[in-house]
Amino acid sequence: MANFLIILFIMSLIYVAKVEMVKSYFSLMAVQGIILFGLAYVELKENEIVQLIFILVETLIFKAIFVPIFLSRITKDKIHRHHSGPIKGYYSVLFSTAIIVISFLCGYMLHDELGTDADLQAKYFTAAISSILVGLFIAINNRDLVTHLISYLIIENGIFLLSLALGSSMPMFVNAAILLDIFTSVLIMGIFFNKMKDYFQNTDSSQLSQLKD
Amino acid sequence: MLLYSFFGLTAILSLTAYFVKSRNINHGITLAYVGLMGVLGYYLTQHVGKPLNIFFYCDTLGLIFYFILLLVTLVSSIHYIKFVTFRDIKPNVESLHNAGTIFFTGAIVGVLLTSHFGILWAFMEATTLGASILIYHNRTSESLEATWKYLFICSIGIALAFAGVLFLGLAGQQVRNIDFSFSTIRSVSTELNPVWLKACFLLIVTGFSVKLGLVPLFNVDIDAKDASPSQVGASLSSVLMNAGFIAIYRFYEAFSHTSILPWMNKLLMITGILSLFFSAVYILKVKNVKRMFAYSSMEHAALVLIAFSCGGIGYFAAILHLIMHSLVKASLFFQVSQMHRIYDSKLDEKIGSYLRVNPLGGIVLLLGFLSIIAMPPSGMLISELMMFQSLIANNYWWIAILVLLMVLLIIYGLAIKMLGIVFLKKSSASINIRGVTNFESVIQLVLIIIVFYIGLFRPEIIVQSINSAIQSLPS
Amino acid sequence: MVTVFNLALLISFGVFILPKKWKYPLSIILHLLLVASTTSWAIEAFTTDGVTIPLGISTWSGPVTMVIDRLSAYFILIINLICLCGILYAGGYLKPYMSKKRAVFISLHLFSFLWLHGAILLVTTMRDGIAFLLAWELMSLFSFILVIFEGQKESTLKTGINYLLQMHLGFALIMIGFLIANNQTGHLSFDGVASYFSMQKNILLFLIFFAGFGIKAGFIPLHSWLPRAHPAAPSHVSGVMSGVMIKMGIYGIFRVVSLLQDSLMAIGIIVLVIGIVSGLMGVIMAIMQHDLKKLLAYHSIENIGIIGMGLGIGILGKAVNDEALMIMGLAGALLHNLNHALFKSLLFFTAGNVYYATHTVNMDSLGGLIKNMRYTSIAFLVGALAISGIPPFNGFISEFLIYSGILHHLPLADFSMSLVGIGTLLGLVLIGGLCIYCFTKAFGMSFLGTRRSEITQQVDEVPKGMLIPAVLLIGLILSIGLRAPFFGGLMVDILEQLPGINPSNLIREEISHSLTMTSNIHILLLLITAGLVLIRLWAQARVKVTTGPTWGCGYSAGDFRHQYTPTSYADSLRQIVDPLIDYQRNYKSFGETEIFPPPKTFHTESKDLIEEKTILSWVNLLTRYLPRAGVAQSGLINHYLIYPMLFLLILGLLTFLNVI
Amino acid sequence: MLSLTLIFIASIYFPGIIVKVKALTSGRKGPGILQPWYDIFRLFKKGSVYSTSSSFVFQIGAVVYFSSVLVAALFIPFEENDALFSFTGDFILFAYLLGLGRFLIILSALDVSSGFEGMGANREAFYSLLIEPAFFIMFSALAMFTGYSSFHDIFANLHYDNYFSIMIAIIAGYVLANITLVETSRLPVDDPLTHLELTMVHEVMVLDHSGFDLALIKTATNLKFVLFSTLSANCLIPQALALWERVAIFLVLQIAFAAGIGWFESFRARNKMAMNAQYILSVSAVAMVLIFVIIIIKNRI
Repeated sequence: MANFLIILFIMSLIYVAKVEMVKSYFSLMAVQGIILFGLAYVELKENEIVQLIFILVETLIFKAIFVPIFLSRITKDKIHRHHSGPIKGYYSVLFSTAIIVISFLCGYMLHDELGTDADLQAKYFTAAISSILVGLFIAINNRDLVTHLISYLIIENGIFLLSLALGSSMPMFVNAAILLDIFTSVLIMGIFFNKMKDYFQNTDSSQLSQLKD
Repeated sequence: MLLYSFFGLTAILSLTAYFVKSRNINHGITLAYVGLMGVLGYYLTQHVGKPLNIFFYCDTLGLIFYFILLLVTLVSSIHYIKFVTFRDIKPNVESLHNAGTIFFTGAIVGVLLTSHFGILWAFMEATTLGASILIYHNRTSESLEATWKYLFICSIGIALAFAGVLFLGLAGQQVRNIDFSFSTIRSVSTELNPVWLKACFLLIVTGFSVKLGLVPLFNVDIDAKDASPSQVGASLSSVLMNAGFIAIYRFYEAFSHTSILPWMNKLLMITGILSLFFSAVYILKVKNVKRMFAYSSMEHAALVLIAFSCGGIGYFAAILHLIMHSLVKASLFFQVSQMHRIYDSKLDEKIGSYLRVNPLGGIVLLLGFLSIIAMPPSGMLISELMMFQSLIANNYWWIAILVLLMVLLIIYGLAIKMLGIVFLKKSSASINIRGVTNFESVIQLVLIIIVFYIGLFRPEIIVQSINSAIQSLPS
Repeated sequence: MVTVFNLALLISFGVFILPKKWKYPLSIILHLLLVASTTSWAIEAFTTDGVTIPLGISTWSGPVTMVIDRLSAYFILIINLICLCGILYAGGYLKPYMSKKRAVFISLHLFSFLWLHGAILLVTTMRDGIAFLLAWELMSLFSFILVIFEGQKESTLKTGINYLLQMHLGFALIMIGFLIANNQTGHLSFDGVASYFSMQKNILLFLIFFAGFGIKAGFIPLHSWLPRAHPAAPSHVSGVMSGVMIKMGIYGIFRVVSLLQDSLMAIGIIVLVIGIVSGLMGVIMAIMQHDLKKLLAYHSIENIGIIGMGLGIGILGKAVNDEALMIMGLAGALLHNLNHALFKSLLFFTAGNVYYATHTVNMDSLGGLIKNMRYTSIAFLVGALAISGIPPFNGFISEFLIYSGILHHLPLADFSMSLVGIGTLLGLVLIGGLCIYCFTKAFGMSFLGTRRSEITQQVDEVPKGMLIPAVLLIGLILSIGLRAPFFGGLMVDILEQLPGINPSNLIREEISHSLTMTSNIHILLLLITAGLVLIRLWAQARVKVTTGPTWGCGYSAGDFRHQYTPTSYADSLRQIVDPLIDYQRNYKSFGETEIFPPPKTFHTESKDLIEEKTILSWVNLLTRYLPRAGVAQSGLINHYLIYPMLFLLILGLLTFLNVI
Repeated sequence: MLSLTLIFIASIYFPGIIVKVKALTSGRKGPGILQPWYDIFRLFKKGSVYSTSSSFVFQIGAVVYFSSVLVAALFIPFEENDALFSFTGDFILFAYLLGLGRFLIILSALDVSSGFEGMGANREAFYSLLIEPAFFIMFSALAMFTGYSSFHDIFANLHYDNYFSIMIAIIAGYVLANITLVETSRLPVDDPLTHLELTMVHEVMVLDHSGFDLALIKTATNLKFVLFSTLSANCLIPQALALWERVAIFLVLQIAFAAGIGWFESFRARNKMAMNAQYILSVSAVAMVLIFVIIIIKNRI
């Protein structure tokens, strides 16, 4: 089950690389949220109920439902197609594939550093790293603010996967704080994003370059 | 318990400050908050070295930085009062700014006092949010851009840092199921798997570099200090820098008794030298005074890391340097806001013969210049001397020469611009004399004179507290 | 006395508060306080063998104590004398600025002048590393502020910054030297250096110190700040800087040399060669200048070179343990410090008078001042004769000591040493001849003949107050010339106290004998001259003495344009030293079809080839190409994410491959 | 005192002989031996004209020039301890005293603001700068050779025992003779009889001097001439002989020297100005040869 979901997640990453329409990003985010929920569910089946509810909130409510809707709300008018960066079309797909291969290599190399149930952890690990790197790659490759937000969320997903993989034993309210942080940062980014739209009619970040030396 | 109530009060006060639109009450709240910090400070002095509760404790380093925070916050809020009287600021902007100040300060207090890596991370994120509010103060396109960049890059950096924390968790989990408090990690650090510790530290340095304003994430930090009002720039380059340093320091200290110590030192050294190089390049290049000061903060952070990575007396030098840099750089940024009032420009070719226009301010700028280029009587001379001492003690000859060269270039760049501002007669300068207020300059002068005092007379209290702060590090 | 010293430095802050007209008197009083306290200590140190005075404050290296041995005391006396003359002179020189400049500039200037005095005093008396370094850097700092007194001019400010940077470099070198010693011995002080020398090879550490102190002293090729800073500074500052401040470099080198243990031969040769080169290049460059103060600045380099030669042969004397060579060399070097301080400050003050009266120091437009400024020109003439090492003045005495040291050694020298000796001798002779060449030019062109440009304003003698220091200095210059044995003995007493030097009575006899003869001859010379003057008066009283126009060799319409100019005077030398200087002529030659040519201009300048080759080329390279590396701050946010990614990947890879 | 008297005696007939010889070689009868001194005495009695642009420096220039040469004369020894002053390195003071005179004469030339005299002053300074090394090298070489470094001791200990030292004597004599020619500005460096100011060195400097001052200068020049010739004579006269023999040889040598100069000058043209620097430097080079000869003799190599 977990393996299947991980494969799915990685496929979604490849798909992210070739997205043309901003809308499809949002659906993709929702999909990833659901996948993450599935993974979390598989991981924490036998844990206590509070943890479960928390995960539920974090993944389904927040990642899968709130964020996509929020984003589609703030970008509803006239932003359909994002400005793709210097690396276009299938090249970017090739890149993200390469990144995924690299992260597989990483997972393989670090396999024996991992302790108990290394095999499963290695898979999570691979997915997480590839997600973070792909997120960074997208952010670097695109000049569009929405895409930047998306890439941030992808990186956050990767980190969530990492936390699953490493089964980190953070205290409850630290998790809460983390969730809150992500939440607020997305919120504030959204707000600024709106202001940005008012200021510079479209959302090409190359306009945000008056501060430089 | 008092600590929790402090954080609670922070939240309440910042909310009230946000909703109250009356100017006087607003500033009153800020000052009241500073008073509250004073109370907490007294409480902390009683509990040095003791855990305050499960997630917080107060060590000497935290205390030192706490009092610097107190001082800088006090001064900057006073300056903000002056600031709003000179600019016509909308009440809602002002109240948001005060709320942000309180929130930001509270977050930094959390960073300084926590004893838990997770919470450290959480408060770091909080500082980002608070800072972004402060940066957005001017509501110009510049500030908007700076805020966006700062927020975005910081969030990614913070995310990477969190990945680092998770690696630490992985390492801990392999030993036995442990919590993330400094003491626990330090006690078991020798058993932890060095690979994960390295991964953790690498990601932490990368993520928090944005707070210290170092390579690889320095860019947005510079922009933020440029586009925000000067007193915000002051706190960003003094207290936030300290916070970033203490964050890295916590991890370093926890791992410092393991086999990866040399590796960590090398990593910090590389980071420091890269940052020094870029700061030198840009100080030679920039035209904008605030950006120049931002780059000089970057330079000093780099020097701190270089000294710190040498170990031994370098630890002492690093912390001493941070203390003094916070005071000097804060006062310089405050002075910049006055210059901006007088000349209505941040470009150095439009600012000239400042000593003639505003003698006291000119003196402040001159002394500040002497301080940041580590000329006596500035104490930075002492800390840089110690830095070179530690470099030579480790036989890092080439690094010493490189650092010397870079520092000379930086001094050249700073001198050309700052002394030009102080003395040169610039034709393109348009002067509005009513911006001159000696009151502010006197405050800044006091800050600089503290640094001179430290440099000349070696105050015992500071020496002892630094020594006790670094005693847990390997000698 | 300690309280007096501290109080003087403390009250100095009052300069900022006082109203404008009280600032100068206050600073004079404070200078006097400093002079009184330190002079008393110095004299005590001469009578006893050394005093230590705790100042009652403590810095990062513990309590600050002044340790005054005879060497320090000697320098203290020089410092006090020159600084006092400087501040006395400043009173007149600053008068025009008092009204022009804002109060803060005046007070900053006076404050810095006082603290420069104090800092130099501290430099000579601190033995502990950190205190010494602090004092050293304070000295550089305040001299820098004094240099940029005219800081509103861009050229002046640039010069000042250049100066500041070079001083900082020197400071860094000295600091590293101390730290190396500290690293080995655990003492960050001159004692630490001494014990390092007894443990390790000396030459490396010595060279580091020599470079550090040499920048301050202005040895070629570390000299490039000097000919820029001195002309830029006001004259009393140039006088003090060139008179005492650059001597601090010599002082430091003396200290370090006195601690040396091994590889003396190599060190001696190095110092000697650098000294000879500095002396020759200094005076050659001086001859090429048009700017009077720049000419004097280059002469400072030349005199530092002479001191270096004395020092070098002194070290060599220690190496081949020939006492005469060692003592006479070192004594000559020491005495030349005093001499140079005297006549160089005298010359700078008189040059300042010229600037005060004519508002220019460009020799091409000067001339004939001797008629308007009689006393100034007499003072300058004395200074010129003294600096050219011409009897009966003081410059000759110190050079004579160095000469006679070499002459004592030559008969028993081996091959290499005899070559070294002859080389040094040759160097000194050439320097002497070039000095005569240079100062006949300097004096003749700026004071004799007639004015070389249309007289714009009436030139008058400066106020009497500005001549007082000159009188004082001339008195001392003559007294050294006529009382040489006393001063020679004094030098030997000073050297006696340094470790590893104990002069025998034989050498004392020798020195005092030859110096006594010299002084007697000087007196005789003066007497004969006076007698001849009387005879001449008597003779001319009995015949007809008239005045007429200068014999123009048949051409009667000559005017000031027909005079020799500084450039043409220097030209015959320029032709043989051409490869050593970067000489440039800027003019437009006559076109073939120009029947009625318009007025043309002709301008020559000689740049400092050594400076250009050693320093400027590198600095320009760095400052021009480094900013081009600034591509990181592109302003595009997606670039900003490349750096962390690269950072993570590269460092992760390096870690994985165990490179770091 | 003997040396002084000899110097004065020599200086009386020295210039006359040169003039006489030149006249005879050019087929003229020529003036009497003492004619130059008659001129000088006449000048002493004459009044003088001063340039309007001159100052007190011009007035004292000649006096200092003369007195410096006079004092320098007191250093010259002839026999056992008869030099008034003799101490280690006295030849340095000797040279620097002449330097003092030169300094002042140059200044007084510059004082009259005449282009010609400025040119002369410049040349004087330049040539003396170039010739001084020769003098110093030569005497320090002799110091190396004899082991003493004062005129008197040097000459007292010049023993020409082997042929090498004869070589020394020859070279030293040659160098000193050349130094004399340059210092007193005779041919081939300077032609005192030329009538074109542009080619003069020493004469053009004193164009504006007249009466007493001019007389002083001429006297000083003659004196200087004899000083140097005495030095070269001291190099050549063996110390072993009896006093009267040496005095005789001295006088003969002086006459021969003067005659030689006259002869030389009447058959040799002046150098091109550009050639002078090279010519003078070559003298110093020859002096350097002396050093190496001595290093070889003393086998220090």
